[in-house]
Amino acid sequence: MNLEFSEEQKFVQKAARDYLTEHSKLEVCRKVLESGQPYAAELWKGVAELGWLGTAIPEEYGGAGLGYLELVLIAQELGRALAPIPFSSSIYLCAEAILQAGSAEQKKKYLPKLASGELIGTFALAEGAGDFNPSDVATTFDGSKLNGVKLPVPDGGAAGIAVVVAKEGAGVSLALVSLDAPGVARTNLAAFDPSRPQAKLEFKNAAAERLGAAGEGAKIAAAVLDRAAVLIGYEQVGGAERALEITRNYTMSRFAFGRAIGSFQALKHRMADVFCKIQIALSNGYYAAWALSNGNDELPVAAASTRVAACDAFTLASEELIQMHGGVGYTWEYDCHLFYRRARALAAAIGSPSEWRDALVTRVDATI
Amino acid sequence: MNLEFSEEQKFVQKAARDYLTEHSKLEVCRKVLESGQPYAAELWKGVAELGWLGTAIPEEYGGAGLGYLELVLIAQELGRALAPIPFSSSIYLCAEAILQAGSAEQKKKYLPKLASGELIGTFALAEGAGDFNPSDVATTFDGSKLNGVKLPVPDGGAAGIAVVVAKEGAGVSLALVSLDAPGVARTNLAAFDPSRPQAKLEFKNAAAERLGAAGEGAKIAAAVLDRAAVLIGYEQVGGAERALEITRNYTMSRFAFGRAIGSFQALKHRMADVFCKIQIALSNGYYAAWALSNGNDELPVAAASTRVAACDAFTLASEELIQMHGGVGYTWEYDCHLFYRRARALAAAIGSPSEWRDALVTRVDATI
Amino acid sequence: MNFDDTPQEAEFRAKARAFLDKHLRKLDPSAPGGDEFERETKDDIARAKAWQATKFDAGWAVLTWPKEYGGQALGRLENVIFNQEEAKYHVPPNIYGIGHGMLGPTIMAHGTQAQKDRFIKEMARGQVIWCQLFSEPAAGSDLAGLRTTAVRDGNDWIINGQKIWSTGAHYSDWGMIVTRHDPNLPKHDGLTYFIVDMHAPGVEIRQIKQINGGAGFNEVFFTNVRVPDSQRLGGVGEGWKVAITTLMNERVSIGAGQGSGRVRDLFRLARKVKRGGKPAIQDSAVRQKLADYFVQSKGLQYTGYRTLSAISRGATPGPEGSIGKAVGAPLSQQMASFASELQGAAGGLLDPAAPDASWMEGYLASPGIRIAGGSDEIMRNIIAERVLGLPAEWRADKGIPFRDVPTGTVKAK
Amino acid sequence: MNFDDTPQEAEFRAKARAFLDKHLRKLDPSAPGGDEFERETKDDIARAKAWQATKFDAGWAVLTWPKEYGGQALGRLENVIFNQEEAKYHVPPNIYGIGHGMLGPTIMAHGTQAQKDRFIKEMARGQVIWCQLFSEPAAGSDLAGLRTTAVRDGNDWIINGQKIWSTGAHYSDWGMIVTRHDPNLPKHDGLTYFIVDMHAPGVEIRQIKQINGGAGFNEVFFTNVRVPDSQRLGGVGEGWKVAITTLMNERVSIGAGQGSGRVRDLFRLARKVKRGGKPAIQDSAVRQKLADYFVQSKGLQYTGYRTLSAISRGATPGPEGSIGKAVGAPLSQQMASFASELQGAAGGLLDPAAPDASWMEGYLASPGIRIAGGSDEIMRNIIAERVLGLPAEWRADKGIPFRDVPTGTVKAK
Repeated sequence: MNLEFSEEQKFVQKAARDYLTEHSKLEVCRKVLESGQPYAAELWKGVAELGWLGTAIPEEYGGAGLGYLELVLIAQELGRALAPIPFSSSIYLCAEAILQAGSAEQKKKYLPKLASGELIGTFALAEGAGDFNPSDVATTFDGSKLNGVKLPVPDGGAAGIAVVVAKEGAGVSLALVSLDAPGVARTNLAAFDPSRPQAKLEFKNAAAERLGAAGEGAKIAAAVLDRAAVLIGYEQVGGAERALEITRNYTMSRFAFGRAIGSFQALKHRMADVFCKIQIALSNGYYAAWALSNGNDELPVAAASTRVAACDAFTLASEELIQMHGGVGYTWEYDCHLFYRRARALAAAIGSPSEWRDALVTRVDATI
Repeated sequence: MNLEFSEEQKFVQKAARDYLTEHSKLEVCRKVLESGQPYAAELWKGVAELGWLGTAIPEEYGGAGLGYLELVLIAQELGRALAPIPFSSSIYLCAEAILQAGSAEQKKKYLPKLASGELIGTFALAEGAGDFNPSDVATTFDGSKLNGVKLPVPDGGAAGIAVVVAKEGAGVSLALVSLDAPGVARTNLAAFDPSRPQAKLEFKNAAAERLGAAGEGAKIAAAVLDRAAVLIGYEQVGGAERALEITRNYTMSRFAFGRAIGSFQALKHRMADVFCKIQIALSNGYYAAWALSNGNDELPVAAASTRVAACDAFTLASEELIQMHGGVGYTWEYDCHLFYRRARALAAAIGSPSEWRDALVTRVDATI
Repeated sequence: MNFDDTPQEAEFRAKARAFLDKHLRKLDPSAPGGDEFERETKDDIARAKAWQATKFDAGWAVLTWPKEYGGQALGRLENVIFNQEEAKYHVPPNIYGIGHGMLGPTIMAHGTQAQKDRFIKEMARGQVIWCQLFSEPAAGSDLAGLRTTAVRDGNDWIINGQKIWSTGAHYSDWGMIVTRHDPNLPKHDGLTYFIVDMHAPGVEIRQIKQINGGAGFNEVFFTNVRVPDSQRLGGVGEGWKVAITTLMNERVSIGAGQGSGRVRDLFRLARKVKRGGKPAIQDSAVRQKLADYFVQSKGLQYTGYRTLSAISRGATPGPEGSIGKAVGAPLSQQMASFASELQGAAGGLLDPAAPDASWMEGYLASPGIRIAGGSDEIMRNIIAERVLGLPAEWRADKGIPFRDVPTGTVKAK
Repeated sequence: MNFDDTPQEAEFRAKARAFLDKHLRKLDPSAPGGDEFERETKDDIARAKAWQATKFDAGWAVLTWPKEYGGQALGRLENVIFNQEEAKYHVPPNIYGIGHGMLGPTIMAHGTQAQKDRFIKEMARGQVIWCQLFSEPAAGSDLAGLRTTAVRDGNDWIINGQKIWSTGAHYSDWGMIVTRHDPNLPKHDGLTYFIVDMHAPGVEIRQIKQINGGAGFNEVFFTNVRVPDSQRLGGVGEGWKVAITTLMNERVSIGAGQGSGRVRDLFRLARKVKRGGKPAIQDSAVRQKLADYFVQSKGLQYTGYRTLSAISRGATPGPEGSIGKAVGAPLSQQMASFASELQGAAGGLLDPAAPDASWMEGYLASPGIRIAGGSDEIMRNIIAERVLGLPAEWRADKGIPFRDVPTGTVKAK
């Protein structure tokens, strides 16, 4: 047993931290949030040039061919920086779907462009409210044409292609569609976290190609979501760690009643609780990262565990971040709300924690 | 609107407090708990002589004919004293069932003896594990004979009669049975709170009379449980209030690091949380007590709300009682565990809080 | 013990309804409530003033105030009954909570006859608006740590400093301010309380943008603002005593304010959205949460009634009033968080495309509810120390000159 | 990054299994675990000593200790592998946790050569048992507040006072005790640490009955107990430094100890009992809880592995070890409470008639887990102060003679 990342992996993380510290300050996130831009174009360009997008994409498809242990550490840093770029939509979801289910031609056609960042992809799953239930999918695919409405779709405004979960006959399939094709209409939606935009996609006989076998859509989607759960989980842990650091530093420098408020035991114990929640998430994340990089069959349990723990940790950390700042934490001017918004956005992505808890029990129950 | 108890009602409570302070010290509860006696006989006799048992029983049936606003306040004091007597089984459950569903003869026959305390009654509902589900009842009643096993039955060892929930044909009925009759076997069970004993009752062709109409058993039982939920809720609030007082006093006198531990903010805030939970339970209890005394149709919602809040409050108060005492709180010698045991026992009685939450939603949903 | 109206109360309620029906449009009870923070436009203010004048002229304003000040000398109970009924109609935002709920009573308690005659009745009719100037960047939870100075100059005082979190200052005509007249005295002894003209030279007001986009709070800067001694409320050095009167009244209004309207909206949402292919309200896990929220909401509502009932029988409002905020504020965040999660991926939106975006707006507003008007932590301290009688925290600011109290490096809170 | 055994680890695990198979009977993995507190009978002690001798003679005892002291000079990782395997068999209660986990390492760190030679190897074979004598009625969480005195008398010391919460003292031969040799010094400076013969005249031991009926803890009274100076461990006044060594080792053993066996028992219970007419495990609300308990249990297990992995690579055990207890102890209470509720009315029993009474026994044991070996509060303080670096609480006992430290009226904690 060895639960340490390798020196090389730690170096990748350090390099990512250093780059983002300089090029993805919180002002960058705030700028996207306030300006209504779809994402921070320069940061996206820089990240692409550093080859991060292709971290886990094989070299034959234009990737760096490193692996998931490197990718989770980059995700942790992106989460820490609240990086306002479509990394998760394009890489954790779209590229993963193509890697999992794409034909050789599809991989050749799309992965190099996704790895270079010239093409942004996304994954269109939800159709309005409630949880994701294959039997509820209303969007249809007939093998060549897509019809229906998907919302919210992360980065749906900026993406060039989308992998769409659609009903095909009795089953569910994945369809790959160009969002610039005729028959595709996009509408931006007001997002809880405008630094990670959401859109509505409407398809009217939009030309699309099948991704993976017909009727396999639900199964492939589940596999893709498991992988994304681990990667997004690391983003959530990174965000929660940063939120706790800011909270800690603020409570050390803010005085009330002649004392640093960080010396009040009630706040100390609550910060300790946040720390514990983050460690629980991170430790589950270690296990999931290992399972992911090994293609090990414990991934479904580990991914769901990571998802549940990471949502809890980031939500609590962001709520306490504002609460322990007091009044200023509630102002637009302070950065607390950037974390509060991102925490909610990531908890709403790829299925609610409750759905994942339920799925986790099904998966664990099968092993006992 | 007037949410105050009357001066007369407050006097009843004061009298009960004074009597129990002298005659139901915690040693009395401990004695029953350690000795394996079924209950504190002298206290039972005293309480009966004071007429508490008949508080809400009409005078024509040997009661005091006061009412439920008086009875809830007595219940609060009994809970506060952890009184080790079969009050809830005999009065809140058995007498209430007879009052709700009994014929005039049955009322004449049983209520005076229950009111005088010479007869102890109970209510046999559960059949082992899990929640109460009429369709699951295995005990059968054919109009004259009972067959089956009930466990756990509160005060089943001490009771002279029991109201038994049993299957009759396709439906569920209530049967009234003498526990000294042939065909009835009792076995004492090891209880989490030995000051409130539990037993197993086995019926083999035991002679029994029907209580209420055939097939109405589930409906009557539900009505009885609603009423008991309010009364037991007041016992729980009384126990929680006492537990918080003991916690508060201990943390004021116990010093660590040169300070009273009650001056540490983490403990202060947690004690404040216990106080709030108790108030939430008490306020729901006010509403329920009013509905109960008015025979008002908001009782089902108010009773379920009180049950849920009171279980939460007493459970938390008893857990914090031990925790804030530290090591000594975990010793047999200190009284903390008496509260911890009673809290669990009352939460396990008459259906789990989860079942009541579920029932509450059904009831509220019907009003929206 | 009776939760229903007495005949007199029922009659009063009917009279109130009749008055309200004449002037207002009823709300649709099944429509979800909006977010908890007001966003007053100039037009809102005008409508609010007009409605207040209508109420005042018809004898439905400041019901609990003495007749001499334009009130009706009624009990708090009648006041709540009127508010309950008024809440069932479309009304302009209530911009009088602070003036009528806190500042008026403070002037009645501590003002000179001249001050009472000059200000209170005018305040009642609501054509001039009042605001509170207490908190400062370095004096939030620790209010008595305020630094704004008042220096005597002949018959006037010169005020310098910065106030923050002042609700409605940007549309207020008068303010009530606590200042420090002597930093050499211990913290609580060096404070003096004034009535200040918000239009006076040297008063500068900046709205604060909240994380939910609202801007009901303000920063107010005082630069050599001249206030006549006749506008001093209470004696020199009695500022803390007077401020406590204001804050006690704040607690009452908050305590009674807790309701449970949102929990019914939550049930409606759970009927509308699906989980596991069925309406979420049929999901056992959802039901457990709904029950807990219902029990807490109702418990708070009835706790408020208990306080009210006691007060209407002459009891003075005690620290128990803090329960409403201590429990209600976190509850509002938990319910909004849960309701957002119920909406699945759409819970990441602030868009009408979501089944009910008001919950996500509520989640964005709820951190403010947990902080404004006394944070969760302050409420718990009050309950622990004033209700349970637990020892106060050790403090580094006791019995020493204010200027020697340790301070941190951060400014605003 | 690899959660699996390396080939060497796998080989070691196989060797361990082979040894264990030879001597022990396997547990049924699907049988629920018992309650968490040992109840050692004389017979248990005898079996424990026999098993320890067997392990020692076969080279499977105190694996991490140096060979010279009877150990195998192996890493903590191998030690954990052996413990994992041993836990799959029917074994006598482990009565060596304190001696081998905490006291042995303390002697190795601070003992004279003579003390090491005299005591450590003997301790390793386990035919004599050791206990720890730290806590006192008025010194629990505040350990350094201890009052037991040691007064120099020629080449001896005379010890008087009372210790409490001493696990296994009633069957121990030797104890390690912290005493106060000078009350005029500040709290932490007046302490000295000794090895004491538990059979010496003047040592009186009383078992403490716990709320769950167990009696693993003791009160130990010292009346003019004479201890030779040669049994002093560390210098006069270095008692706190030596005690910290002991406690750091305690944290490591606790930190690594957290597992997740009980969560699987909980799944089994949820299959067995019904809710709403179906197996409870099909109930959505039950599933949400099961998931949370699984995630926390696994998270703690992997956190323990992370610490272990770091230690096995030469890192020194840090305060992060406190997470295991800070989260695990309350978790054990929550799981037991939930499992009791799952059993409905039978959840009020401690009787085999209940579907699984071990959970109610667990609920009765869990408060002790939250207190013994450092309460929840202490664990949170450690994380807040030593991991997050937050300021220590203000204390009334700093830098003044111990005899002047304020004390309360309550005795025991």
